[in-house]
Amino acid sequence: MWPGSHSPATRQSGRTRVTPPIEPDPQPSPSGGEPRPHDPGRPASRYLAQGVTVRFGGLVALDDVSLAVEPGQVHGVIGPNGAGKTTLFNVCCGFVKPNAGSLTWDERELNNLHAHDLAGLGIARTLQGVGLFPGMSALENVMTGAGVRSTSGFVSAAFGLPRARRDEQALQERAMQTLSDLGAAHLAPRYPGMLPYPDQKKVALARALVSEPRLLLLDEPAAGLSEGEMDELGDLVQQLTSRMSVLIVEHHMDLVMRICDQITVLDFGQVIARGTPAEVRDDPKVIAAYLGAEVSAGEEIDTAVLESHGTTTKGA
Amino acid sequence: MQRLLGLNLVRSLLVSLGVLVVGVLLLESTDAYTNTQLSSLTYFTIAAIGLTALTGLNGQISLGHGALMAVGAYTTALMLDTDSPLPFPVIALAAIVMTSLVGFVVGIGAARLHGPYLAGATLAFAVALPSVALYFKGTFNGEAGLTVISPRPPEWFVSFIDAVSGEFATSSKYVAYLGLFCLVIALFFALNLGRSKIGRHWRAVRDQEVAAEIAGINLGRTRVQAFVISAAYAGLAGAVMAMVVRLAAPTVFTLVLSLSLLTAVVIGGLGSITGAFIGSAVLVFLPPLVTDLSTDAKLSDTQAAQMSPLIYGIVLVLVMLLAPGGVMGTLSMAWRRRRARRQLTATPTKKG
Amino acid sequence: MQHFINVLLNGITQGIVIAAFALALVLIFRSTRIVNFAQGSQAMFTTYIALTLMNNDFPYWVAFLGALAAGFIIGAVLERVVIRPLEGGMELNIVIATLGLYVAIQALAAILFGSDYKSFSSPVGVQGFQVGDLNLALTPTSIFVICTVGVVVVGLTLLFQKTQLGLTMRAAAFDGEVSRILGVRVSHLLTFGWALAGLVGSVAGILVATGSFIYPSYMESLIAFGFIAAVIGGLDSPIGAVVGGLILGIVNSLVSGYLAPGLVTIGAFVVLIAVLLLKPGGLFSSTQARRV
Amino acid sequence: MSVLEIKNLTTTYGPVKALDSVDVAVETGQITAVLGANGAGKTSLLRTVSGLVKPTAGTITLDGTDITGKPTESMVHRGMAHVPEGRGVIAELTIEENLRLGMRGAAKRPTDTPAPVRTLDDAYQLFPVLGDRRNAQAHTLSGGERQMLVIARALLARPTLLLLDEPSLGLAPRIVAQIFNLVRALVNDSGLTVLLVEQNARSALSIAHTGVVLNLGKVVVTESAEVLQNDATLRHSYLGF
Amino acid sequence: ACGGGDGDGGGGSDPGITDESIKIGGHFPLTGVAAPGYSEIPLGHKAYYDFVNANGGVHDREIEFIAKDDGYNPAKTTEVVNELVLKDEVFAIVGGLGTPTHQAVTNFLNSEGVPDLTVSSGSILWDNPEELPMTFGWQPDYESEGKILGQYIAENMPDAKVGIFGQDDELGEDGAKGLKQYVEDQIVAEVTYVPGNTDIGPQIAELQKSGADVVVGFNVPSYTALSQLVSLKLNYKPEWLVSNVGSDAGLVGSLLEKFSEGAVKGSSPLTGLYTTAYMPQSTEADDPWIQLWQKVWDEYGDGSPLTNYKVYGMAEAYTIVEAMMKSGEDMSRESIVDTFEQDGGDFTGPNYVPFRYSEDRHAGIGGMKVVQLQADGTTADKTPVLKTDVGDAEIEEFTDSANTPPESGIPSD
Ligand SMILES: Nc1ncnc2c1ncn2[C@@H]1O[C@H](COP(=O)(O)OP(=O)(O)OP(=O)(O)O)[C@@H](O)[C@H]1O
Ligand SMILES: Nc1ncnc2c1ncn2[C@@H]1O[C@H](COP(=O)(O)OP(=O)(O)OP(=O)(O)O)[C@@H](O)[C@H]1O
Ligand SMILES: [Mg+2]
Ligand SMILES: [Mg+2]
Repeated sequence: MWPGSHSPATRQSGRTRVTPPIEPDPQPSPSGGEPRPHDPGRPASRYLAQGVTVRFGGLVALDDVSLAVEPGQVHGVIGPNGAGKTTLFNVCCGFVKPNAGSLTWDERELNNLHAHDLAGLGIARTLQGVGLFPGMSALENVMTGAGVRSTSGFVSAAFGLPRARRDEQALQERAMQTLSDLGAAHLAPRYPGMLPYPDQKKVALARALVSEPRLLLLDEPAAGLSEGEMDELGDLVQQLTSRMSVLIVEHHMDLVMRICDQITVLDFGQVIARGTPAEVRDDPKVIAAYLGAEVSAGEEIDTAVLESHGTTTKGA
Repeated sequence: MQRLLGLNLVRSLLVSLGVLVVGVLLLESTDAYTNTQLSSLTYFTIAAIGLTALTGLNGQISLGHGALMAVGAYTTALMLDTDSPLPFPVIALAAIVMTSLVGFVVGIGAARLHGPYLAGATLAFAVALPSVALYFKGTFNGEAGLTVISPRPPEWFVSFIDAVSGEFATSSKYVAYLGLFCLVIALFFALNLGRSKIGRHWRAVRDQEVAAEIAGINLGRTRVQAFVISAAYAGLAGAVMAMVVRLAAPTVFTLVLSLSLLTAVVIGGLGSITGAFIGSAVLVFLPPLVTDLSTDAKLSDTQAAQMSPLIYGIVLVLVMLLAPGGVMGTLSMAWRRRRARRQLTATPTKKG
Repeated sequence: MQHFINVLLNGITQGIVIAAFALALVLIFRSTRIVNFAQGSQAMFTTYIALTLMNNDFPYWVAFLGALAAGFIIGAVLERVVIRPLEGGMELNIVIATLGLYVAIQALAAILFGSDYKSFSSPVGVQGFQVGDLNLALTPTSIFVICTVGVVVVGLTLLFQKTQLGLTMRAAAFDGEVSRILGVRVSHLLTFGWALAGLVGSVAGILVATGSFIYPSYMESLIAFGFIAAVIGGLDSPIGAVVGGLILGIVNSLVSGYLAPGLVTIGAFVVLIAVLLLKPGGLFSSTQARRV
Repeated sequence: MSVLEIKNLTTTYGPVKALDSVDVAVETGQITAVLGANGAGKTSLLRTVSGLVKPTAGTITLDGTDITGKPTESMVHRGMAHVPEGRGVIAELTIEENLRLGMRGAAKRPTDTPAPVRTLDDAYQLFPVLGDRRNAQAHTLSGGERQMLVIARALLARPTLLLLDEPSLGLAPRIVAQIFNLVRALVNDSGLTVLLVEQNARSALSIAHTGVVLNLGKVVVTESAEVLQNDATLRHSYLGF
Repeated sequence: ACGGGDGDGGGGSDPGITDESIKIGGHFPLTGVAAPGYSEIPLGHKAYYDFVNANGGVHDREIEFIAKDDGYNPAKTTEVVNELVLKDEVFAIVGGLGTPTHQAVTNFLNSEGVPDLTVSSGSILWDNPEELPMTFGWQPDYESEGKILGQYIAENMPDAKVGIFGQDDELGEDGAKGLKQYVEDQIVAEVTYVPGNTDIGPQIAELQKSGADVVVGFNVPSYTALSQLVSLKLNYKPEWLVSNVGSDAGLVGSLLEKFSEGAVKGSSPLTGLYTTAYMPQSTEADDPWIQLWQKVWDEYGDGSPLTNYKVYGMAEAYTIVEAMMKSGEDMSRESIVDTFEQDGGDFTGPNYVPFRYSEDRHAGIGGMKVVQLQADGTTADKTPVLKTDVGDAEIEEFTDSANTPPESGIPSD
């Protein structure tokens, strides 16, 4: 009566109406970043957000924002606090309905996107916190991430039929594999509450990856990580690009500059710059609005610069 | 063998059969009165298992399960009220279907609600539903309710009981056995579901709904699903209850019944099926026990009757204070702690 | 016309009593985020205390104040002895504990005060007003009840919105740890919250009893209606409780007066569901929290 | 002289020893940075100092008074303000109410303590976005905006000892710089003492006077910030840069 | 008395009866919403059995009486009756209280062959010898009462506009059914209340709107008090006729005493209210039956004042004892049922009109009189004792003189 899961096909014919491909607006296409050489094993899907506008009451959180994540690329979104980065993420994964704008994935427009459609579409996301299920072991946490892929339904689950059992076994093996890929196999039987923070992050990442997404959305993945751990994360993300595209929001510039192919800079809900890390880093608008003078070892902080910029208020 | 045991099907079958055997032994080794208490225990436990799935696994509170039981009970009473009633399994199935339908409607509303709002909505449901019976007097016979003529035990049953214990099978005994069978079947499905992907998704929604949603779980649908399953259990429990109580009347399905179910589930240990058994047993056996003790202590009948809720209330508070995880939660905690201690003491000896 | 007015007036007086009780539930909810099922029993118990005082020839007002004091103390004691040790655990555990208290206190009252009916007189009379030919379903007692609840609501609203104490109470309820970091004496405030709820509950208990009669389970029907009213109002706001109570009282009265008394609880259910479908957090809830 | 003296402090969560005989002395008017890997016990140290967690052993002395095991609520009045890890705003209250709660702490403090952030207006000047949204509920703020709110709220208490747990978390680089500058300015101008926990060791050391490195709950290094910054061996083995 | 057909039904063979004792039990709401009032009925039973035991018992057997609490919840009734029958092994169930509650156990009791005597409810369900051969009613049925009240109105208030205020169950329904046989065309409004919902303002307002100047209440006592209070609130002053169940003058009067503003001092707030009586009420201190009950209660009660509920319990107990006495020394479950069927019509209790017990009727008291409450708290007879039955049975005057209690206070065999 209640199919517990759906194949990706049923899912798409469900709530998410998939309209025929539209010609993407050429405007937001990347200006620089050399596309990686295309080979058959590489991801081929492109994620497009066009003209996205979000208002909360009188506050314009996003104002006509467009962005394109090219296949196999790491696309960074940066900008001052409150610029609208998380909101953009939330639009991309269906938590916030934009007041205007469209999303395109796999050359199809996503209308009325719901968060629970994501997994079926091959899109995964991590949360700004960690968001693990505290009442489940790490392994179960990861298995849940891939649940939608298994096809056995309610009846076979209720009767405990071998078919459900087989599905579960396959799922478990995949989850285990994903954990070991991240070097976290030993965490499988443990509960999230007992894990140190970086390990929790690993489990959360494994949960996102186990469904083999073709687009991964990472919201501040490096928050709370030490520099060494951040380096590891960077390496990992770069490895992932052989299988998927990545959209990342992050405030750690070292990391962003190292791993991103393309960067979009938001301020006050508007795109103020986009381009390769090198282009963005030197853009005076970006420096003024966001980077300021970074505090670095042994360097005297230029307070004057900061004070002269002030912190501008935001139109409400 | 290992592989076989690993199969959910086999494991649940073994557990269910175990319960069946223990149940038969209990029914045949105890007196007639305990038999009737055990039949109360069966319907209470069936409903508690359903509620523990909903509240324990899916995190939705329901104060309305008593009313859902009413749906099952009235369906049963209406279907038995003919000259040649259908066989019980058919009636039970009908009760389950009816209750699931009601549960579906309530569940759709409930899926949007959280915590106390959900509690409030289900509580309103619990107080409202009996009024339907009052309003549609023609069908449900108002306040007086529908009497249920317990089905006569069939021949084969009489000879079976005769073979087992050499006694004559009364209709009370027959009802107790029906209850036991329903319980075993209910248990079987609950065990399977709890360990399956379905159960995992329910827990995911309970623990972290945003993360569950991102993982592709449709929150609303999962919540409604849990509610419907849980309602189905309540419906089956209601069917058995109708036969045990021999009546389906509004006064049977008061808010107190719903609250008792929740209480059973929590003091047994939320989310644990064993806990549902234990909690139900406490609720079925404790009150008469207290009354008896009070009467033995030379209290008047009225005083003894008042002692029962007094002690019951105090016990609830004490269990929550002293064993916040319920009986099962506290036991497993103690066990885990013991294991941890043993590991701690074991480590130095290894080194030494 | 007279009929409609009277059904309406009746709804308002009933509603205001429901509101008074809902207020107590809201107070607890604000301080502990749970619904206190024992509230009705507590109120019943303090009303018996008031009755005992009155039977010992104390005037109504002294008995009233006595009950308030008793409600305050009982609330504080319950918080300290039963609720405090459970805090930090599962919410359901506290709920079950309050269910236990609800049953136990009611049994205790039956043992101490007997389970028969006792009348509880009104200080101001129970005869309805007459305006010309119109007999109004309004008595000095109803007016007294309405005014008392009005005073309580205004007092609570001022307390929460305008005073430092109210701000710290809200802070303590929402986030105990952060509040402690900010120097808020959370544990005292939670006790105070329960005590205050106990007091307001006592007011409700006495108002229900005044000009009527009591027995150990006389608050029973109010528990469900009070809870429903509180949920309609959003559980969080004193004004919401009053609006919820009034809506429920009036709807109940209209259903009873124009449809069938048997449909009252169904009417309450329908109103609640309608409100929750429109606003899942009740009428006076703040906007839904940002999830990510 | 040290304002805060931590001696032999041990804190456990069940079987986990989060702090193991920790000794730290925080000198008046200085910034002491506590560094270390994830799970090293940094947060536990701050939480134990402010009384949120009861230590199993050891003493904490503030201005010569033993405050071990004293309730958290009393810390504000002793001049301590704590910026907890992870954006501890009271989400249901408005921004202004959050700030007003912060000001309560200052009410019982001597008025002559120098403090640049004394009024709500001062706070709004420091972080204008807060002023714009003063009557909005705090849960509508973005992650970084919440962090600003928490910092402003702590400053409004006019503390003499400020416990900062990863203040840079989720903040844009420019705001990080602004906050670090502000902290240093406060220390220099008004004699504030700061116990700073940071993942971003490099930035932390750039403004700190002393660095304390924790590892698995134990203090492994206590050195002046300069030494730590310049000693490559120390940096590599403990700080990973 | 005649024994069972087999003649060998010795006292020892049935459960609950030995040479020294007879164990009986009943279910009553001792806790919960229905407890006020009703919880006193078993006290009356108990006091009377204690009195009988102290005076030699029934054929030298002591009566042991167990009252179990069912909280007026049929599910609990089933439980406690199971306990009484299967665990305590009582000889008979006596005075089981409430229609929905007792209905849950009649089938069980009859299939187990347990005598189910003097059910405390005026429903006609208990009069069903075909299907429920062990079950016997006791008090007059509500329909007969409705008829008698109806006839009184038709005869004495022919121009009155009549309103009905009824409980939303068989009390209100059967009562209204009887009433309508006589005053169908006079009725201008019929309202009901749901027990538990104390807000009856809209219903009384409805009666007022209809212009009813006579209101007949088929309700329980608390709702008599409530309806009086609400009428006061609405300045609504019809003549009230209240069924016997709801007219407990002592109880309702004491509840209303404090609210009767401006009433003549010392007068009952219910003055002028009509009701019915099928046996002497606790306020009739001069009645020999009440004197007996008072004596028993003083000796074996708990010191609280005598109320009609206790009187009710003692009167039921008197019937039980009388049946036991008449069943003889070798009483069995079968023989006591026989006694009810054969001799029940001649039982000598306080009821003005005899029971309708016979082989094909298990109905209780067959009539009553209409009375009016006086200012001094006593009642004045408005009709002679009337005898009637359900359906289209005539209402006849019953002229036999009332029973007087035996000297010993214990019925003879
Ligand atoms: N539900 C809401 N109601 C009102 N305002 C909101 C809501 N959600 C977000 N905002 C506002 O919209 C703006 C954008 O928020 P968003 O969370 O997207 O910022 P961000 O770029 O992720 O910032 P940060 O780097 O601090 O996380 C902020 O000013 C925030 O306060
Ligand atoms: N409430 C708790 N219950 C059990 N263990 C805890 C708890 N809080 C912390 N721990 C454990 O104590 C140890 C120290 O944790 P702590 O949070 O103090 O580290 P930290 O240095 O602040 O780490 P991070 O850099 O991740 O913030 C860790 O192993 C952690 O898992
Ligand atoms: Mg963000
Ligand atoms: Mg930390």
